[in-house]
Amino acid sequence: MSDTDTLIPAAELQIEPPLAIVQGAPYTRLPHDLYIPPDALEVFLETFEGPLDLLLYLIKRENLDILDIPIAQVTQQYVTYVELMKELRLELAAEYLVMAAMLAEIKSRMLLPRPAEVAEEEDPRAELIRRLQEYERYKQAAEDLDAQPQLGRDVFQARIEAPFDRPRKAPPEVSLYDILSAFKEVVERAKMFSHHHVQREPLSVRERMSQVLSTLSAERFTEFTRLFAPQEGRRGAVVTLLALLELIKESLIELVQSEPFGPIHVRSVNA
Amino acid sequence: MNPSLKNIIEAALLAAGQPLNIERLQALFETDPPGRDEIRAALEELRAECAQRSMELREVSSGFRLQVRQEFAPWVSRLWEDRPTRYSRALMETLALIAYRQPITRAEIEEIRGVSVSSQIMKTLQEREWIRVVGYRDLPGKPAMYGTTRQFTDHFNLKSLDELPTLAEIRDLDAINVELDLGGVDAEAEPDAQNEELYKE
Amino acid sequence: MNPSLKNIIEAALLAAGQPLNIERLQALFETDPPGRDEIRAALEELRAECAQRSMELREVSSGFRLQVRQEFAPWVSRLWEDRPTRYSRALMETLALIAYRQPITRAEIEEIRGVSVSSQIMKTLQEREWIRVVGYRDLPGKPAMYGTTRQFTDHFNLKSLDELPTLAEIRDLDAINVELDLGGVDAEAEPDAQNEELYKE
Repeated sequence: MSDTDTLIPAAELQIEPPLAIVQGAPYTRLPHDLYIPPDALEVFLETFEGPLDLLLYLIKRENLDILDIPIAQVTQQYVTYVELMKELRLELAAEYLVMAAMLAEIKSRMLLPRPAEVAEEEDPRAELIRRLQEYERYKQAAEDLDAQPQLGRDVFQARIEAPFDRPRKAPPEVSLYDILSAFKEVVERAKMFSHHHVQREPLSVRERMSQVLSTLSAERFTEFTRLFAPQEGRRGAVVTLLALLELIKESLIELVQSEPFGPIHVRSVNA
Repeated sequence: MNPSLKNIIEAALLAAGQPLNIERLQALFETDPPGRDEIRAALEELRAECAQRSMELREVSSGFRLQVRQEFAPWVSRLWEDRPTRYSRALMETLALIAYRQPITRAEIEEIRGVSVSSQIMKTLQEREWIRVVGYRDLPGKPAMYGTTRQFTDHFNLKSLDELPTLAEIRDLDAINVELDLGGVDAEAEPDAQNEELYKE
Repeated sequence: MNPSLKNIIEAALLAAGQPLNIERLQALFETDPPGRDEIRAALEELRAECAQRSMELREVSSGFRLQVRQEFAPWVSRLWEDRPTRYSRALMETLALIAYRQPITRAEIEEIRGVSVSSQIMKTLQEREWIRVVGYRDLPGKPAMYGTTRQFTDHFNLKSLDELPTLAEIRDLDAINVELDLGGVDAEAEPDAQNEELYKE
């Protein structure tokens, strides 16, 4: 699923408020359905994850198809619940009120007579249906995920003692040269800072980004250091580094380091 | 007893207490490490042998793991006083969205869920190391995009995200439209092309 | 599979990661816990079954545990063998500044490096006994000044700090493109003859 899919709804919302379909079932049965023992009310309302969840509940309870919902009745039911919530949990109200407004708007739009050709183009409920369906599938996905065997809840890591000596971890080896080059690096960097001297890179970072991407695979990780060609010298390394940073920023690659100071691995990200 | 390759692997997996991948299994041998195929064959042998036992061999993201089978959870979970954490629906829904829609920003999660996502949830998921920031969306404020980690797939007993349960299908608007015909006011409403796009996955 | 008492016990021992005594094994059963004799019999069964496997059942002071057989030590102990590690760039730069600019305070190091120096780095260097506090700067807060130790000069086979190469000498090395060490050992960087010498101790 691409990023743009996610962004479309927001854009749509701005252009056109959604339309709903809420076939609130039998309006006449409403008062009866709404009766909840007072002491259970708060718990009951807390079980909703938000306005979409509440709407789904109302639709499901009436055994209605999401696609076939009379807006007016469901709006009425919805508002009744929101009123209850407002009394009990004020902080929840805002998101619910937004939805109530949306329902009211859909209702009013559906009551307006529309020219035939306009009606062909849009159904004011479509956006709400889309959102409800979208939410419902992830609500289901969350339940499915929760039902997966989980480590420590359903399955357990087997672990037994290995009663023999473990070698002690030796400290890293350091050569004098390592210290010298570290010193040189830091001194040079300090100089660069003090002169505010930034050199333009002769090599193109963009070009390098493409090169790097073409060598990376999404399936396998590539060792970070392999991306650097020693014969290009420091300049080349800087360009590669900038290219990598840019690629990370654009989420085209990911870096993984499995332990502190361990080797860094890179791979391209599947869009 | 004779340390067969299968038994060496079993010993290592039991002692490690965490999944080991083939490279790490090969690294158990100082000289002449067995080839990947040999290791795989021995793992298969081990898997078959476990059929009659209380543990099973499972391949998850970070490697192979010996784990106590789910059937034993009723007894094994009594070992610990604390019940395993039950995660809230809000957290699971957020996690599901990140798993299925990654990379995804917090605002995008909120858009789909219709409610704000608490910082506490994001923090909990990050502390569990189930999610991490994988990049930044090129939008004002550069919002972070989240993705799942190897620890996530390991925890949920998955080898990769491909093994996640499939998402429910969304009926497309054509189908919707047919049913809409039942419903009064908008009987004649027809989806335009743009709407149809929206429903494609 | 049918969870036999033997298998339930095996499952618990594998998951517990610590020895379990008979009472704790009985406590796995909510109702009708098996008697001590039954548990003992099942443990015997488990012990016998393990004969062909990489683990064995042992009774230790706090109860029963499954453990890896001694024969597997040569392979299993390699799990914990240190993989070659390397100090971070931040640590190396800190060490270099202390070596070349001693006595120096942490704030001064931070000023030159342009980033803060973690306490962990200072601790690691002190634990390795390469640096020590050599005095306190006459400034508010009396910050500690660090210098290198005798162990440091010994380790690098120097008679005194005068023998540290000069910056000019280092510049000569610049021709040698080895400072590509942006991360990890430059296994791939092809060292020329001169470099190879530098990396040898």
